[in-house]
Amino acid sequence: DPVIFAAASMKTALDEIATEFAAETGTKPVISYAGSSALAKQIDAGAPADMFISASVAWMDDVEKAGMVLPDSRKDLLGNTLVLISDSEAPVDLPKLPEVLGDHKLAMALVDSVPAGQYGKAALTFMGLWDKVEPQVAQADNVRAALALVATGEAPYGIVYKTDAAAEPKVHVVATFPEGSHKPITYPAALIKDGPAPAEAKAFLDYLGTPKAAAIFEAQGFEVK
Amino acid sequence: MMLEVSLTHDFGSFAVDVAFTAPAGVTALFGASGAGKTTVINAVAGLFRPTQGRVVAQGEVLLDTGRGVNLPARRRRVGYVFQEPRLFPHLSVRSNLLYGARFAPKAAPGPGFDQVIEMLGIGALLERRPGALSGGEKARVSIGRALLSKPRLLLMDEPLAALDAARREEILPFIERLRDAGLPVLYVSHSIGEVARLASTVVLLDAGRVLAAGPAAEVLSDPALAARLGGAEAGTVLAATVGETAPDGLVRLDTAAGPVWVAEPPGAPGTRLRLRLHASDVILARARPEGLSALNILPGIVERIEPEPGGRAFVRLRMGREAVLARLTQRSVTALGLAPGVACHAVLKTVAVSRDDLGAG
Amino acid sequence: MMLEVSLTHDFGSFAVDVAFTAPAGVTALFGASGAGKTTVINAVAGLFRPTQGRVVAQGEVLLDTGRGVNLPARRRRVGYVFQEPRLFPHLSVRSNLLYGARFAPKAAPGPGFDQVIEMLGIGALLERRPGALSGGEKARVSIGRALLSKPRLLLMDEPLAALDAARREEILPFIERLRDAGLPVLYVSHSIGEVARLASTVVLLDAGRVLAAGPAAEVLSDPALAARLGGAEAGTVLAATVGETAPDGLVRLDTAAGPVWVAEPPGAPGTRLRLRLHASDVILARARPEGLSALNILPGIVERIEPEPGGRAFVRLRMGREAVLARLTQRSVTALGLAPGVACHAVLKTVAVSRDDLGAG
Amino acid sequence: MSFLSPEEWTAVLLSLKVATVAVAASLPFGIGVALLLARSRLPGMWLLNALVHLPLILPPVVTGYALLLSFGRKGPIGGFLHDVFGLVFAFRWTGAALAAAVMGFPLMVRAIRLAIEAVDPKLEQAAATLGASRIAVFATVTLPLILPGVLAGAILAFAKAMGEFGATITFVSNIPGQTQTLPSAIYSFLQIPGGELQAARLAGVSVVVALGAVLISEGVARRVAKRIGGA
Amino acid sequence: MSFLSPEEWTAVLLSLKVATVAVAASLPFGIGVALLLARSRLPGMWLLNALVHLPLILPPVVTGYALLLSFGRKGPIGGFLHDVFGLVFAFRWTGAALAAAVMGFPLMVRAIRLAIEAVDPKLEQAAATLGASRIAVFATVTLPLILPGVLAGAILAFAKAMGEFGATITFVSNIPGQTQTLPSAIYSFLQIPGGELQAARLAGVSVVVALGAVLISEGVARRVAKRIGGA
Ligand SMILES: Nc1ncnc2c1ncn2[C@@H]1O[C@H](COP(=O)(O)OP(=O)(O)OP(=O)(O)O)[C@@H](O)[C@H]1O
Ligand SMILES: Nc1ncnc2c1ncn2[C@@H]1O[C@H](COP(=O)(O)OP(=O)(O)OP(=O)(O)O)[C@@H](O)[C@H]1O
Ligand SMILES: [Mg+2]
Ligand SMILES: [Mg+2]
Repeated sequence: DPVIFAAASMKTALDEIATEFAAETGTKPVISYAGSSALAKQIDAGAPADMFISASVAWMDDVEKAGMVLPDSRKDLLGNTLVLISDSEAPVDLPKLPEVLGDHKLAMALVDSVPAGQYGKAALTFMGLWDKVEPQVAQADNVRAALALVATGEAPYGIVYKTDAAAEPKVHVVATFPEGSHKPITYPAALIKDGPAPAEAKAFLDYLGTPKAAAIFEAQGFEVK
Repeated sequence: MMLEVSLTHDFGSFAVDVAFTAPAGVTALFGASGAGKTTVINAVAGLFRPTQGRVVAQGEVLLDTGRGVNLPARRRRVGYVFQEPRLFPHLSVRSNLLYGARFAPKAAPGPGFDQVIEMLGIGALLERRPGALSGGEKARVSIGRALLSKPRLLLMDEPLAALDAARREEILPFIERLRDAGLPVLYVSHSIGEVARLASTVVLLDAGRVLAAGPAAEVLSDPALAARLGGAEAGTVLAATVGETAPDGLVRLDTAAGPVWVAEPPGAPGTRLRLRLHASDVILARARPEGLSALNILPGIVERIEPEPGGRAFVRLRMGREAVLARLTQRSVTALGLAPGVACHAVLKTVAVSRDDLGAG
Repeated sequence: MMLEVSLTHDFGSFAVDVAFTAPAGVTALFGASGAGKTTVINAVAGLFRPTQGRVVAQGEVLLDTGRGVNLPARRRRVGYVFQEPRLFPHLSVRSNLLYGARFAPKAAPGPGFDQVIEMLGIGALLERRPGALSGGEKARVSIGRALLSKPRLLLMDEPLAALDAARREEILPFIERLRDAGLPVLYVSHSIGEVARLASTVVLLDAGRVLAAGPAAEVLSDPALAARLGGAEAGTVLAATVGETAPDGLVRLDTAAGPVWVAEPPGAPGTRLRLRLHASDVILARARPEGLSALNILPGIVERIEPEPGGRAFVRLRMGREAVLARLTQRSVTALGLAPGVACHAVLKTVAVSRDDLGAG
Repeated sequence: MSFLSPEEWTAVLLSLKVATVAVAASLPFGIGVALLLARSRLPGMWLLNALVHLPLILPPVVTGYALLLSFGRKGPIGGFLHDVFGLVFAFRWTGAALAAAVMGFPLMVRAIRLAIEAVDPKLEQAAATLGASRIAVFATVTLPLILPGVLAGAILAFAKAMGEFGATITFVSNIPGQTQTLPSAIYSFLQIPGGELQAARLAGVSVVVALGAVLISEGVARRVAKRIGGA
Repeated sequence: MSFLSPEEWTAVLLSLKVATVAVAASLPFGIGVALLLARSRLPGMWLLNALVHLPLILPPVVTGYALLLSFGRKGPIGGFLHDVFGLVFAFRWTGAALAAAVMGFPLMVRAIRLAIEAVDPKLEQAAATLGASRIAVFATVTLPLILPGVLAGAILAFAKAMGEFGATITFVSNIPGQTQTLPSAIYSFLQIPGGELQAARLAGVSVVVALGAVLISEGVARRVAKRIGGA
């Protein structure tokens, strides 16, 4: 069976698609979910993976640079949107964020290393807000943890992906970052050399592009590219 | 009654059922290895709770399982010299010795630190840890620790077993003085000498039961018990008063049985003493013997003859208020024609009375 | 020489400098608490490595710091009865006893299991853990464990200190038998009785030094050392052969000093024994006394008189090959007109010779 | 140290502070809980035992999440502590210390408990016959005797605190100067391609600092043990 | 158990297998290293001591990454073991066991070492005078006496193994049926929107299973200790 290394945030959608795929083809993809960085390093170290779906362009680049990607198999699979969330419903005018925030915390993923954090920092910088909010930023090690900080009321505001915000009833999307404010959020996928089941993996990658799969992704809030 | 002990307990493989009372002074627990001596002492100390038991010391109920009384060990204020030293390994000898003092009432009476370390000869060890002590040194520190806790009751489980005769000789008078100052002592020993010297009361244990209990003089001179105590150790204890000291250094002790000259310096004239006469040391003669090196010749009347296996016999000689036990061969009994009512003389060497046989009265 | 020991070591607060050699048999280490006895034994066992030292047992060099030889303890095959029992707490009494046997060469001689537990009276304890034993029971198991390891050399550090007289009486003959079977024994004891009975050689230690070392009879009857051994314990050891048994059960022992009647059953006629006469038990008389209960009257010549403090004196009486030590008052010495060369009689009670005073030859 | 950026230097000091405070503050509780587990015959002890083991058994993230839910500003305990004592853990170094203490607690308790179970009750009995109260027995006999175990427990907990990351970042996130400890900084570097060298450098610092502390305490422990052993 | 999906059920069993194998395989080494650290006077011991503490001091991710680099298929040790013994750790359950063993090792060693240091050398001396070789002394005296410590160490390591996640997921990834242990599964759920409940459910399973194992071993340890204590 094909072994898929996928960013942990895709679990819900990907599990559903894999079940569908298995029902149709009889092949059940084995999916290992972890942080993109860990997966990329494992692939570099010779992990028996057929496919890599990264939450970060940088880590896919890293794997590609290491020569592990099957030529021409890489494609941008999904996109996502960055949103400001809060535990209250009142919409926020993004340029007013520093005032709204006051001396409270703004939860983000690690701004220098985790993609959601990097995108968020880029967007805030673009809007000229970063310097003002930086001291207030509480960085979590991943988006989900940042979300949890808002959901538990520790931090009144947070910057996460739309996909994360959608599933958490305790938080509300109070603003959406404009498209040009940061590099497009992209989830690249590629086939990996020397995997145990290259043919089936190729079939699954193709399947991810089908409307059926797209519908499942979109239901989770992803943008299908 | 200073001390009242009764306890029953079943260890499965061993059952204890002991009861005795003892007046002031030293109460000796005597008995073979495994007889239950330590078990009794532990119950008195509050370290062992028997199924049923009652311990009253100096009027205070320490344990009464029937009434649910069980004073914790720390409130019993016993000074316990354990059979094994049980010193605190992390504390210096000095800290070990001083351990109990801080928990004792300031006003409580008790021997002083300098006096105790002097008597035990442990002055040079004070800064050492127990790990660097010899067996006998540990035993001595352990005695000191108990003494310095200002106890109301002293429990000593073979305290002198690891010590040489000379050292023992220095410690025994100290215990005598504590006893005479009114400190009750429960004392375990395998040495009849120590027991005879110290104890007012002897409790003879055997396999968890009391075989005999009563005044020391009575229990120790009981011909029926003599064999069990070790025949060679049987003897009588006489009350004596120190008399004149002769120019040659010998001292006369006056007893109800007559004067006994001894060589050991027993104290000032008038001091009351307990004089132990070993039955094996007493020679009997019908006529008053002359030209013997033995100085003490006491007249008496044969009261009772108790044959002993091995061709020997114990002969009890009545001498006024007192009685003296002699251990002879049956051959001598026959040769001398001894029988109840016969008058004869007990011959005793002055030097046969050793320091060990003289206890403070 | 069966055993050759020399060692020097400085503990800082205490320095040892000991050297002695000993022939086959039991070598007793005697000395006050803290004299260095355990230190010496530990060096022989290989548990303590002195700065300088040499230990040779039965021709085998166990330790020679000069030549860098230091046989590890496990190869020395000593049976060590420690001063404190040191039983394995996690093993049953049986497993403790059998511990050493499996490491010993199968063919090595040694007492049997049943014999040992019978002699020590520990048959009922076999399935218990050491934690549930009394102090004396632990001591006995510890003796058994050492005996059953089939040692080539037995080291016993106060093995009987925690035991009652009766039990001691059962163990001593066993050690005598082992000695007579050729097992060398290094024996520490504070009891002169035990030492006199067992030891062929006595090493007297004091503050880490050898005060005297030599044949037991010599060291023990040395009037100059008598006080140090405890004057009350001084005495002579006579070689004796068991003679006839009289109808009344008394047994005659033939010694070079004359016949001595004793009440204790010492073995079959012809058996060679060691007979210990306590100096304090010996009465002297110029004329042969009559009508005394004392049966043993040995003629001799005064050889030497050693005054002792406290108005006493040790008198050595020459009797052919042997000598007997008597302890009297100076008053008696004067009264009897004793002086070197004077003929007199030593009077000794039959019952004064206890089982403790008869050792296998 | 120009080898470290000022921010990293702050993280190093913060890590040391967090680990030290975590160990120091949890030690009394560790000893108390170890005593209960070793000695108490109360029926609920298995539950306490289970509770103590939890941070070991659960992934750190879960522990961190649980801490967030209970000790957070709106959590039941956190709210109470804040209202009554003015104690705030959220986004503070104190929260990092709490997380580190919780994560190290099972290790600490186990070592101390092991030491307590090895204490010879006969010595405590001896102290009791000499008149010492339970507390005095503990302070003068038990505690000195278990000191090597207490030190071992403290060392384990300290080392753990120096390396703790999952629960800490989940609970108090990563605020430079406040809650960014060394492990968070290391983790950050590992999340960016090519950051391995930087991560390795910080890991090296962590190893030097933490091991230094550990080895020094070892030395102390050894001396203590020797002192108790005699000589 | 319909409460768990087949995949989760697999993860539970895998976790138990991994933890058991990790503890069983590392125990001999743990005892050996503890012995060395407690007894050896060799000069290099501080280094061994430092090495043992490393997995505690470093963030688990770093340990996992170090394992990946050295025991991976392309790593120096991994390559050697593969070529010579045919042993593969990378992305196998064996790798998860290795990671768990490494992470639990400091805890195991410390507990055992503490127990060794508490053994009365007089008993070992007694065994030596009775003719026992060093090995025999160890097997018949030391080992039985430190058994409570060994069990405590094993319990700690087992609990740790049941909760280990950072090093494992970094080293052997999170492949269902192969390397997906309970903590990895919990992690997966925590990474997706709305996965908290699922994660809590699995955490509950983890607690029940691991605590069950821990409490049972505790019982065993207690009995062992009692047996040694006598009576
Ligand atoms: N490690 C040590 N450091 C300092 N002194 C020591 C050490 N070990 C023993 N000693 C001292 O050496 C002396 C001799 O000790 P040893 O145990 O040999 O005495 P011993 O003759 O066996 O005495 P005992 O009859 O009391 O057992 C003692 O004074 C003891 O305090
Ligand atoms: N926990 C226990 N379980 C079973 N038997 C025990 C236990 N404790 C003591 N005993 C037994 O009780 C008996 C009495 O023990 P105790 O310690 O009182 O003897 P003792 O008279 O002090 O003997 P010793 O002179 O040898 O010290 C012994 O036979 C001992 O084996
Ligand atoms: Mg006893
Ligand atoms: Mg000694």
